[in-house]
Amino acid sequence: MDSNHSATRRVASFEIFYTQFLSQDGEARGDLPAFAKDVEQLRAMYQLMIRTRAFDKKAVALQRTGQLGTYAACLGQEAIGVAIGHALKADDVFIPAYREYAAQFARGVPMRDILLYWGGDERGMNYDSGPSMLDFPLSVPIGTHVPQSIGVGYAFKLRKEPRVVLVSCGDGATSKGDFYEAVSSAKVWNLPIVFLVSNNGWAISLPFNRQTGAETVAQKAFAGGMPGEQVDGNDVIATRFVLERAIERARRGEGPSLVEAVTYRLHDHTTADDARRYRSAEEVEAAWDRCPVKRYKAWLENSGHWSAADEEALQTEATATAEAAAQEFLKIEAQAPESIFDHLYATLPKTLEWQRDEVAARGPIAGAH
Amino acid sequence: MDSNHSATRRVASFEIFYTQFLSQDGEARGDLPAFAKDVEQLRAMYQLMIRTRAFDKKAVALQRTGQLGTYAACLGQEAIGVAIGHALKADDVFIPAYREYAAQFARGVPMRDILLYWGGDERGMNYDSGPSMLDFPLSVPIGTHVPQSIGVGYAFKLRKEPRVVLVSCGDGATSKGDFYEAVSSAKVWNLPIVFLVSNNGWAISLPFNRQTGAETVAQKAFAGGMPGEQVDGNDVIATRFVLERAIERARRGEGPSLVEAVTYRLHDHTTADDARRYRSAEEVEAAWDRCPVKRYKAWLENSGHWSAADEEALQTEATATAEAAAQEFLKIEAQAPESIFDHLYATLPKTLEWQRDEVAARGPIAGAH
Amino acid sequence: MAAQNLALIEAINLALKSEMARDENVVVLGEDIGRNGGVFRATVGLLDTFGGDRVIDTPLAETLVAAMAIGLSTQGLKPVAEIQFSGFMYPCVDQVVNHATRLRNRTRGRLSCPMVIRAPNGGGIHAPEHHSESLETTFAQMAGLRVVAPSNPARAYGLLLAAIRDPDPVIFLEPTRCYRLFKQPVEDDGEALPLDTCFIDREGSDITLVSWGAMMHDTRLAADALAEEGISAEVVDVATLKPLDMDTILTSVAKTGRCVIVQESPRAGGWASEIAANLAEHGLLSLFAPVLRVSGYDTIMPLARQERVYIPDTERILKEVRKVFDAAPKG
Amino acid sequence: MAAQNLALIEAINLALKSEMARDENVVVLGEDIGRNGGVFRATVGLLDTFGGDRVIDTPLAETLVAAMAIGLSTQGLKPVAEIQFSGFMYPCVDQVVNHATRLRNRTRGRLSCPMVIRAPNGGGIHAPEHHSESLETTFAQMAGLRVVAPSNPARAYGLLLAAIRDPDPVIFLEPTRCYRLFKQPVEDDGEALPLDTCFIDREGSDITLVSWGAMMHDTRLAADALAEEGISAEVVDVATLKPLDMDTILTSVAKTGRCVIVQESPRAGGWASEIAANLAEHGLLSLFAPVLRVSGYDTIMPLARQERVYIPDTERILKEVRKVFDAAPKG
Ligand SMILES: Cc1ncc(C[n+]2csc(CCOP(=O)(O)OP(=O)(O)O)c2C)c(N)n1
Ligand SMILES: Cc1ncc(C[n+]2csc(CCOP(=O)(O)OP(=O)(O)O)c2C)c(N)n1
Ligand SMILES: [Mg+2]
Ligand SMILES: [Mg+2]
Repeated sequence: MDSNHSATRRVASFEIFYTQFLSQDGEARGDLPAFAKDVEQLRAMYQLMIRTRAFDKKAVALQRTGQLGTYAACLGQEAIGVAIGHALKADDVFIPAYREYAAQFARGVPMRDILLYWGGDERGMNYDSGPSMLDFPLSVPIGTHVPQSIGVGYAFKLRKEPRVVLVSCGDGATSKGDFYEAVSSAKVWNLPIVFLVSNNGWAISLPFNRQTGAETVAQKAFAGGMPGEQVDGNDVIATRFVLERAIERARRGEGPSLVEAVTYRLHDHTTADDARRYRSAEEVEAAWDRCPVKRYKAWLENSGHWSAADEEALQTEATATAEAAAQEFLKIEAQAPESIFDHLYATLPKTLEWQRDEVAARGPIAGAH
Repeated sequence: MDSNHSATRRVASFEIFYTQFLSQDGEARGDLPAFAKDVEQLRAMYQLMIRTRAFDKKAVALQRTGQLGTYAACLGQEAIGVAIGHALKADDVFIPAYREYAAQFARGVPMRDILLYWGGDERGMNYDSGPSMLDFPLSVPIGTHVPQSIGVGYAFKLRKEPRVVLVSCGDGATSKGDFYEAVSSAKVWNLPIVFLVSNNGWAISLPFNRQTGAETVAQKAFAGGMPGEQVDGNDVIATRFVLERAIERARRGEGPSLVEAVTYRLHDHTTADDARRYRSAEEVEAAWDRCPVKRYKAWLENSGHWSAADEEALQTEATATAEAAAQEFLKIEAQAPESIFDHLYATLPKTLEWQRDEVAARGPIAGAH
Repeated sequence: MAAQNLALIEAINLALKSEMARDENVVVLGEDIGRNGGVFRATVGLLDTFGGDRVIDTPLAETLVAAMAIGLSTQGLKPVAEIQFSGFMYPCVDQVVNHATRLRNRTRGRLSCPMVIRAPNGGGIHAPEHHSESLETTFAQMAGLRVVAPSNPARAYGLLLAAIRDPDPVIFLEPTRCYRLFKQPVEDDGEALPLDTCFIDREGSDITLVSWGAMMHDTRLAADALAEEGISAEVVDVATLKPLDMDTILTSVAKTGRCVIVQESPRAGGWASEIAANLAEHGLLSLFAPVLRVSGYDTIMPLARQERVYIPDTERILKEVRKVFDAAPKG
Repeated sequence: MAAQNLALIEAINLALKSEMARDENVVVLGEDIGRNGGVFRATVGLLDTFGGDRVIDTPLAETLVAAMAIGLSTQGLKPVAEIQFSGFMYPCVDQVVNHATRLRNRTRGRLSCPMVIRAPNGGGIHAPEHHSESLETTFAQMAGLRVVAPSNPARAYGLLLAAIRDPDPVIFLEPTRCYRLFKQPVEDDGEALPLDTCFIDREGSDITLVSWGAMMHDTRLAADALAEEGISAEVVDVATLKPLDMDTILTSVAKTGRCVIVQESPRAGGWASEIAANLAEHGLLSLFAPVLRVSGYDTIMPLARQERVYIPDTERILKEVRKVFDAAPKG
């Protein structure tokens, strides 16, 4: 841009900020947010992180032994889920992508449901307890759920309810038109929405620098005139702080914003993927140094909030919890074959009854379970 | 954004510039671009502007008298079309929206073809002379043509041809996902594309400030990490200057960019619309003061490049040219009814021959022409 | 309340007004539906009566319109979205099929999408390119959805009320060229029509003519012409295309032994084929003659000058009816 | 060149390699098709052989993929786009129907879109949600398009070559669960198969079984089972779904007098209905019995545990065949 030309003047400018409290080695920088004074909360956040990691490990093991379908691990991204889970209020609505299991657990989704879902059973989306009853099931068609947040946020605004919707997606999703149709319009109605993008550097095999020409995801917020910011998504303190700030701003009626949580996917994309085809061992190894668990644990320990005994007890409990969920999942009875008609419409149209009857008459099918 | 927090640092910043050479009253500001030294070009630009306005008037008149279908006038936006027409090279490709008739005329589209198109005849898209033979027909489904530019630009790059694609759309189109999928990705391949958005303040009845939360269209470029800038789209000198700069930058391999040409739609949206329903007479009247013709004419006259005699001759010629095009349009023979099968496939599949035969056997249909 | 004589577009407007007054959860959304009252004026007056919170002008983004309706519907609102022309509904397809139709099923009934997407459908008004397409089959294929295509003002009113009150997503396709073609007494009685039953538009004994939407008009004219020749045509209006009530059609064909189906959309893969396939399965033994379809051609919808070449008319309907009687003469 | 024994996915890969070597204008594009070689490995090795300019990893944006293919095709290139699963093709629909299928018609032949969009189609591999849909009818409805659904490696090879060389847009739907189900000798002879003729997969005289794509496999098994009972089934593979070659099917039905059509997609509005409708129109007099359709149910495709409840199998095919013989016994 030939900006010095006398016929040219600057009409707008924009900035992107990045927030990090805990360094890679678990050193704190700056004044920590208020919630960091509450040791019980700090410990709860860590516990959720570890339970999630244990769950993740168990789910992968189930898949590897043929007891679960394709599974998308959240290894390395647990801090984001924990931050969401702690930042949202009970009557907010969460519209998740598929790697925020920690947030779903925090909101009441039983671990069993996540296994059921990836095990190929619709009942894994019938979250029936706690705040998650209000939440959307995860969306496999990437990014398509993002504009649905506009309708949810609009409903809150219309009813003057002080509620917020948080919708999350990955960096890959930010290439989809659906994402932008939401971003472009959210501020038109000044809706109480937080767009959270977990930028883990990869969309299956596509690195972020081939995904878009943009340097950051955060700047995509400007397409809608919203604030956009980056946070270290492997720093659970920073992520919770930034998300809470965005959520409470939205709740106060100050409108939508976009948060880019910079993280890294330590696992293959899913259990059906082999990431060694497209990224180097060195890259992954280096990313382990930025692992959210390691850093948070170091800081908790250094701050005197966590002990080796705590750790041992938690690890044992987390493994047992994941194991129990797995057993619950493995023991669940199959749905009746004709259940495929149960929730097609509120009431099955009579023209479809013969189809249900045919299925019911046939009984169990080999290969269905 | 709590940008002063010690845990927070700035990681990126962006600016939008606005360019205007000719003030509303036709006063020049700053050093004019080099092309402004070529009086013949300056006069040609004015001539094209006036011919386009005369055409537009004739087209509206044809519609009002039942001789043309719905027509989208370009009144008030002629400078943009003129600038495009003069900025593109013959072997560049233009993918137009529907109000840049001036550009289409400059590239060789006969006025008759535009009338045929709005008259409901496919032959109005068979541009068969000059650079326009390479161009796309206009796209009625708003914004859907924009990502097609990615394929065209990619082909140029693949073949190492020094060609550029210019794709234009309106402010309304910038709400469509299609627009963003192109903007987000163009720089991934550093493609030779210029995205031109004619922001005329309205998308039918929706004003720009209800179209998006963004303050400018230009900033939407940042979603793709591209440069974005604003220009006074009613200043033909500035618009051509800015477009040429963007086009030549793209041609040199320096990648895509987005230009927002700020203008105003002086006419109803189309002849099927009544803009009085949704905007005030005062607003429209004020916009007439910014009319691109008035301003350019004043400057040309003050600069001694244009006389009253020139004006009179041009007006007469322009009216006659539009009239001649109208006559040509009105006299054109109907396509044969079975021509609806002529270009369905390269060769009509034999399973469809009976349908064509049925139509051919039936002969002319009442109401078809 | 006395019946008013209304055009179809006015009946749509009346149904919207009536239901918005009755149920404060009903909201309308779409492009240019507020101050402008909709490009066809279906939403005229709603903004003034119900305010900008419930009458939502959206940005120019059809995926967003569908997605927003989904979001609204999950929160207990009843969104009625307008798409300006059915040819611009394609960007809604992904949202409808991958989300709206299946949210109830996915969550085993926990969440659902009671929403309506309305659009004018079909050609015949000399509109610009892409403004004259017929989209019913695109949607009628989708499980978990209802598709409705009314053919006259009274049915438009009653079916739109039913669509809004239905607990599942409904695609509501209005016959563009019938918007102002004729008027009919419509009573604003708040009575919904059933969403799963064909209408017997006219009783007859010699042949069953089946159609829906705008083509019903030409089908009625064809029945008139046949009546003059002494042929008694039963006319079935399949206004509720999906789920499809074949019982009514089969009962009619069992009586008449002959059937011609009339649709405006291209022939291949149209809803006429679905009906004919059901007849080939369940009605074969009652059929005296082949089931014939009158349809648009398998071409791109021509621009305005040739649209009448494409759209079936009474002459084409009668031609196919004659073929049926040639194959199986009356009496 | 000697024939190699190949699985269907390998035949696809071979056709791509072969045609990219033969014609430098062929480019492939899609998500994860480059270094990763495609989620099903259809494009393995192409990046190394043909380089990153011609093997284009795209951002995660299906509308863009379709639109980019359109743009490339207008410039004399021959794009072959991959969509990872057919359930993610919906965002391509608008670009395909509103642009690709009609650019030739709109410009009276001046511009055209010789392009292919490939995707795996159908269920049966226990894949996650939205990975098992059947999309053929969504596209087969569209005028100006070709839709191809091969059922074995040799046809996949020959039809993909034909699709790439065709001057018009082609949707190429590959049977996901047959990708590695069986192998077959495939010769890399560069010979394309015709795009407008059904294959007589097996000759027979008592009944015509019609299918395409993955369901061909079960249909062949059903024919085997019938042969053991002394029933001779003619099996027709409608691999080129659109435009539809009814002649071959009608000729077969004229011979056998009985027909069952097998499809995986939901029943209502599926391509089986189109075929049955044509039989009801042109084949009525040769039919001894109703035309029956075996299909997926009119439900959302169930998640993996129940997918076998939904997908037709040999047992369901045989059940309908028996109904046909009950209605019109052999002999
Ligand atoms: C619309 C759509 N296209 C393609 C896919 C296949 N797919 C599943 S995940 C994925 C990558 C997603 O990347 P990102 O959004 O960054 O999320 P991440 O997996 O990294 O968490 C792709 C291409 C899909 N599920 N949906
Ligand atoms: C996809 C789509 N949706 C809706 C329409 C109807 N429509 C035609 S023009 C228009 C407004 C376009 O506004 P803008 O892009 O600003 O262009 P302008 O008319 O102002 O030049 C609308 C909504 C359409 N043609 N295509
Ligand atoms: Mg990612
Ligand atoms: Mg505009």
